[in-house]
Amino acid sequence: MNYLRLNINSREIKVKPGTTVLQAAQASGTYIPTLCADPDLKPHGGCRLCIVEVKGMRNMPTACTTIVSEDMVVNTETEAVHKERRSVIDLIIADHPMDCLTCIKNQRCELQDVAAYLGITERNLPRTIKQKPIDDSNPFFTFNHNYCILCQRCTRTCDEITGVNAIEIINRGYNSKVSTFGDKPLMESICKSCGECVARCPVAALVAKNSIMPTSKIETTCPYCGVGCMMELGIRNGKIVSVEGSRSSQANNGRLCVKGRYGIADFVQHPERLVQPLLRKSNTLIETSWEEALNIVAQKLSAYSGDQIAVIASAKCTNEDNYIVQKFARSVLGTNNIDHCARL
Amino acid sequence: MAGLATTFGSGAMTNSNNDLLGANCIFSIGSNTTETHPVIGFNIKKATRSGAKLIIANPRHIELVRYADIWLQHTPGSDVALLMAMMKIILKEGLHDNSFIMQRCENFKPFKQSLDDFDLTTAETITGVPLGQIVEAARMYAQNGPSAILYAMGITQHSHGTDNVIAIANLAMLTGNIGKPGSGVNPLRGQNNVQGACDMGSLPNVCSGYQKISEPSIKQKFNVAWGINLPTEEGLSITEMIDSILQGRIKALYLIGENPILSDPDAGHVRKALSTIEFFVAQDIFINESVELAHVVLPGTSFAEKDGTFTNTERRVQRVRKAIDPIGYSRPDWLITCQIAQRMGAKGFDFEQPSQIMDEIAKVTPSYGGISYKRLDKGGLQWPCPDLKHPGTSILHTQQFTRGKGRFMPLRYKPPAELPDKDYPMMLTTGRNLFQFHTGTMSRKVAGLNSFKGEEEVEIHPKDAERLFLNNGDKVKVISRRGEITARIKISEASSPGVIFMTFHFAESPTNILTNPALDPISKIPELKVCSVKISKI
Amino acid sequence: MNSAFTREINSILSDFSQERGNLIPILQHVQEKFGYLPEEAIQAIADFLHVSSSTVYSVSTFYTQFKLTPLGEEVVKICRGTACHVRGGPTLQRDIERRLSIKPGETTKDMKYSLETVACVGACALAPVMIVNNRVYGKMTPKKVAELFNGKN
Amino acid sequence: MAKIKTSKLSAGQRTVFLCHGTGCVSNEAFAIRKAFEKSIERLQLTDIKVDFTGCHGFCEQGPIVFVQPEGIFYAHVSLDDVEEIVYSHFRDNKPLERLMYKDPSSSEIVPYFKDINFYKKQRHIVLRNCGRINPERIEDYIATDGYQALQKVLFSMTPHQVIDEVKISGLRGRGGAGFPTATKWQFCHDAPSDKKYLICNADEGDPGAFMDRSMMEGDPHSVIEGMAIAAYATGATEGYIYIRAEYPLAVNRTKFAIKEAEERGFLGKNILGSDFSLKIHIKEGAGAFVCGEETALIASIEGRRGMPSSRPPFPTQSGLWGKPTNINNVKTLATVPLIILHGGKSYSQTGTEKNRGTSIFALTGKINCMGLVEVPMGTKLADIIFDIGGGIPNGKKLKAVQTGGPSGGCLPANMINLPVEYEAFANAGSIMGSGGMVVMDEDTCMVDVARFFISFTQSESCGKCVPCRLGTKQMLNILENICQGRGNITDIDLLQNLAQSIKVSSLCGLGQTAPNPVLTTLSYFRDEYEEHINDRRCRAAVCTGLVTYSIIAEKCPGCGLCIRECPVQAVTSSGKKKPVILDQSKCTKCGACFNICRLGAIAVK
Repeated sequence: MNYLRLNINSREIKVKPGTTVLQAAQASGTYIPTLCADPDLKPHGGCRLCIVEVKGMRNMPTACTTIVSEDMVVNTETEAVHKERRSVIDLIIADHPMDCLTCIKNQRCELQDVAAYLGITERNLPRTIKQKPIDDSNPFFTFNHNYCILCQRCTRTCDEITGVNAIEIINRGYNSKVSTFGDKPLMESICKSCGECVARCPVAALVAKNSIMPTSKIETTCPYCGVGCMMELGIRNGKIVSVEGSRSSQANNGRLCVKGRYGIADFVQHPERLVQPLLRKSNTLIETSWEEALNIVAQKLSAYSGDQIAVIASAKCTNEDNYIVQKFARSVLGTNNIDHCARL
Repeated sequence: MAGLATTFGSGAMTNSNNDLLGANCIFSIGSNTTETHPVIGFNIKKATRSGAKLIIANPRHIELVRYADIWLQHTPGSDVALLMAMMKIILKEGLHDNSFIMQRCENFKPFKQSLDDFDLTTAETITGVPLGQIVEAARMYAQNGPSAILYAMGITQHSHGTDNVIAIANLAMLTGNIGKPGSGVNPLRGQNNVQGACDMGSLPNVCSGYQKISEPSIKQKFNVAWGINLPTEEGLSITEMIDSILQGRIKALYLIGENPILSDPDAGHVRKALSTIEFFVAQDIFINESVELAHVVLPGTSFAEKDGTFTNTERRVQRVRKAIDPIGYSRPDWLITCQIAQRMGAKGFDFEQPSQIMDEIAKVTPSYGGISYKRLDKGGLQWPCPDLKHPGTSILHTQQFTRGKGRFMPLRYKPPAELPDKDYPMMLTTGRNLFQFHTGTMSRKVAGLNSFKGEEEVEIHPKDAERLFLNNGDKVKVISRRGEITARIKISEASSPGVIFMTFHFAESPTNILTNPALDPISKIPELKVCSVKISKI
Repeated sequence: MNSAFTREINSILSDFSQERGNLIPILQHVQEKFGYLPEEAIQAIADFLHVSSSTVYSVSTFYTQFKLTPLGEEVVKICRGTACHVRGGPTLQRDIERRLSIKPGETTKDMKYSLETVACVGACALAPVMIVNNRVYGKMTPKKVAELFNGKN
Repeated sequence: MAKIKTSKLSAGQRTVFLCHGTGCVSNEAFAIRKAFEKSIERLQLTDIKVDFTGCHGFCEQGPIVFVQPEGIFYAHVSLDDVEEIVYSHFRDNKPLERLMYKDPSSSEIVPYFKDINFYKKQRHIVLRNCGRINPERIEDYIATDGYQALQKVLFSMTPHQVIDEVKISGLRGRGGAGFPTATKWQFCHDAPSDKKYLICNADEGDPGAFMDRSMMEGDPHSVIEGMAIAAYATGATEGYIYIRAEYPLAVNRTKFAIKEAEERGFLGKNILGSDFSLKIHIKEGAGAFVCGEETALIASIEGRRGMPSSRPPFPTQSGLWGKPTNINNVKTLATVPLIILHGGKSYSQTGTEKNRGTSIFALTGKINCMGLVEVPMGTKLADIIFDIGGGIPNGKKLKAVQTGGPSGGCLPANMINLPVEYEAFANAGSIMGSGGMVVMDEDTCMVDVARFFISFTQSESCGKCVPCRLGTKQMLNILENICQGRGNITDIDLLQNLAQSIKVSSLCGLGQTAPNPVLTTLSYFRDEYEEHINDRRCRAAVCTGLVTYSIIAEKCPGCGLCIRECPVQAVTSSGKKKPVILDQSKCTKCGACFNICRLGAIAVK
């Protein structure tokens, strides 16, 4: 593999051919503000925040769309660049609600991050925003168009990542809006509710309902279908409060479907969960202690010969659970009558 | 999976989820991937975006049809005829990979003979697909290599499911689409850990890693490892267990995390068995239709409350980690089983944590030999992973097949066990919906998912609806030889006239009361995908 | 969706191959036929081209040529080119807005007139210009507007 | 090698040519032609032929009737005039003075086409055939050496030689930016690919420009021949003509011309028996100005929203369907056959050092002679406005010249000695653009002009990038405030800053040039802005918010026309033959009364 050399802010960096200036900068730890770039999506060049100066180039190109060439000299931090970035943010802020403190994305908002980075402390342009509708139809997330900055990460996700194309930009120019066929609510569209768009929205336009910030995250594997998506469960106060796709797994590369993203906490923490062993007494199941339950089971099972017992294991359980069960069936109960719903 | 074991020697997905992105042609048969395996569905669409051809063979107009170059709408149960026709065309037009067949495979002649005896016009009649389309599909698959085949329960859940799988394997071998990136035969497993449960030996005929108990060396190995005398007689499959319970031969059942009343065919039969058995212990996280019949119920934990591993459809072993404490007094399943075993005086069940169990799995299971929690913490591993240095295997059969040579198997088309007749004039086929999962034990506890799909809908073609004077949303009775259920109808052109479609997610309309328990003789998989029914308006 | 409608859509579609590049020409033909783009037609086009209906909708809302609601019998377009602007275009527009009591983009309640603006029809030398049902009227004055509309009523 | 069958135009035969460009057609030119045919047939004037041509470029004088070989030019011919012309000119051989062209400045009658000032001072190279041949008859084009250049290229030149010849000519893209054509061709030629495309950009979206329309209506074959040559030079085998759907006549003529060319073997497989093939498709634009931008145009052909994408990659590397694509403007392509036929050197004789050849302008606005004007590069603006355009009507004074449409700027009257050159225009803050030239007199408000253009670009912004989507909206809001008398003096700095950043940071040419009308008016007409803001006054009496209408009692006879015209009943009668009364509190300043009054009895301030 041959490498290209380039210089970013007077630092020599080596990258693979085909790398964009933005990727090169990020890889070398140089922050370039951006709102429309996403590592999983093709470069868009819409927000114009990642403009940089490149020696020998007439205009200020966007780092996300510019491919590195040998000996490129890039400056990401000049005053001229900052001035233009600030005016872009000024324009967005003038068209965006200013209720950060009560905003669900407060502290997690990328627009906030960029504005802070550029040192913007006040609104410099007349407000252009007008009241726009809120699409509350989906049970898992809300689309509040007032916050939308039209970075198109969501529509590009719905195109490039999921291929569903339920949401697109409709109309054009200032009247552009992320919407569906016929400008109908999401629930009346072909949206599959996978939430990939929600995961990528930089602001509070697409947000999960009941969103609570977790205090810790744990990576695990989704219990639904056979794809084996890895996910990060967000935990707060001993409860699952959020689910994110985990990028580390080759099985799903960060992606999830509706069940994985929104269908975990409700069943795990469902009030009808079995919390104690039950024993049938006079034809009703009543709570009992583990001690009693285990003893009865051990005692009863011991009473049968191997060919009188059957064990049905579970495709929902872990490998370890299953290994133990089949070992139990074969070595303790003395039977090969073990099966699970492999075929269903 | 028996079909692949016969032909390739290994019954698992030959390639990987992401490997699909490298395919030039994807042939998906009997899989509604975007509903059942959504994230793999993303990959299929992504592949078509970058130019891959897509052939869909499905009796229904599924979402992927929109992305397909060819849609073969074949009659449920006619897969073998369809695949044989494709293979006959490929051979006739010389599109087969002769050197692959010569070098990597065996038994080609009898297979070819079986194709010679097969008539293309018959194929058109059986499948209901115009021959021209079959020809086009055959060429597309054969000429755009590497071509990958995807299939799921639409292939296996037939009384001749093994034949279906063998036909697919034959097709892949015929064109050399095995053992290289972007190709392969890829069965998509339904449940999150079906692959793992099979790998671990929760099957009546094999121990972990598909080690046959009938083989003396294997028996010997486990006798030593476990310090017991392994029973040699092959066990019963679930469907056989149910029969055996009703015949009074099996008297005790230990059921873990399953709901056979909803998931198995002829549910009435299953319910009867579970209600009459002498001793029934169920271990689960919720009460369900089956669990409520148990004598003792043991509360297990969900995946979020325990450590462990799942093996996904692409043979990737990945970590499950404890995120929250067990709810109430529930306990991890492995622990409950161990505690029962210990109380029965058994040795070898004194594990303190699942990592130790994995160490034992690795010791006795060659394909898991190199897997440990330490390694898994850096990312999943795809078996075979025989030793600690082995990086895992993303593509099977690259140099040779697991069984040595790929074995072509001659085929003969057999119709489904039950076909529409005068009394039951319609064909019922079953499947899944994106917003629910399996018997709904998990997904139906999620209010939001229910708002997308909260009840069973009988999908019926407008022509049939008109004939039966039915309007959208009408409640109907669907009746088969085994029972009847009620549900609302949804008029849709997704299926052909004469074919209705239902899921099996809803206990209120338990579809599997209707389905046919006729088993595939080899895989023991019941024919859930085709049975005959009649409909009457309520 | 009635079958006559389906037949008409299918007859338009049958003139095209199923390539994405045909989307705009197909929309143009459908609009030519129906005067606007009915939702059912958008769905049919989407199915035909193997794209989502949202995508077709998105494209049709981008281009000003496409209408998603039926237009009036007479479609009055006022040129808003530069030459027209400096030669009385705005007055012409106000005059017509007043006559029809509608704004550009609207249709009269009786479905008789639709008013639109158009970005230059290239008849700048005849400024100000208006177009009624594809016929160009040049050098418009209030008097000529009056004649045109009174003649029509 | 196939030889093109040439035929000479039926020289000598007396022919009545009806101009059938959009302008004349909209004034019943079709019916007039029919009437001529009927009338001539009735009089059995068998030696007189009736025919038609494309646009003459002098649309304002339409419907135009042109009699050859004598070269008599009739203007403003109506249906009722036909009989008279036929009787007088053809039966009695007395050309009809009444309908001859009258020079606006001298009021003299000019019978002959060649003597009309508007045409006399022009130099028709690209427009060589417009108004002279029948665009729906390929023989006419062939008779003027048409398709000779293509034949020459195919059988005696390599693609390299073709590109070299164009390089020698110094031809620059006539779409607006002036990029050297040969360089673009070279890029496309050098891009390795199994398939390449050529696009003729006829998406003339600039409000105020119509030369591409006239070319396609008047001489489509020269564009098609140019395309075939460009395709040969760049290696393209498939071409598209992207033409506005608002130009139905041009679309139909072009379609017909392609068909004719295919039948004659100038297009299609193995052109003229060579191994070069080219298929040309027509794509009709669906109404989006931004589609004039190359990458947006490509998106539109691909069936997507016409949203531009960042360059690089340039279309010559990765364009239509990801293949190398060469995009040229109509006029650029129409020039190509001439360069090949007569040599690049000959072409380069016209014009100036860096700006070879001619340039075409659509001369409109407050000017006596409106129409298409082709002049050598380097011609002074003053020559165009006064010599060709005949100056400003009604004795008004020239205030500004707007060039380049919404992407261009307003040049003040004191800059009219500027030569027509890409660089000169750019230095002055404007652009050549696609060639719109709108002349403005003292009745034009420059703030309103800026508002007009921003309102145009704002409504045409695709919305992809922030500066253009939100920046033009901000500018428009500010300008509307100023025009309505709600301006603040700080608005001027705000406008200036916004304009500067939009120019620098927008994604495509539309955004990058959108501020030009604001920036030029701010720098040349800043006093008008200040007047609007500080004095709440619009000196041209255009901005309704700043205007008052009043009745000049001594001129008003109380005829009542304005009473009927007023939409809000602000004008009332004060008795018979007495001046009307205007209630200022009700007046919405719509101007209806002012426009209807024929006696100048309404004053506007």
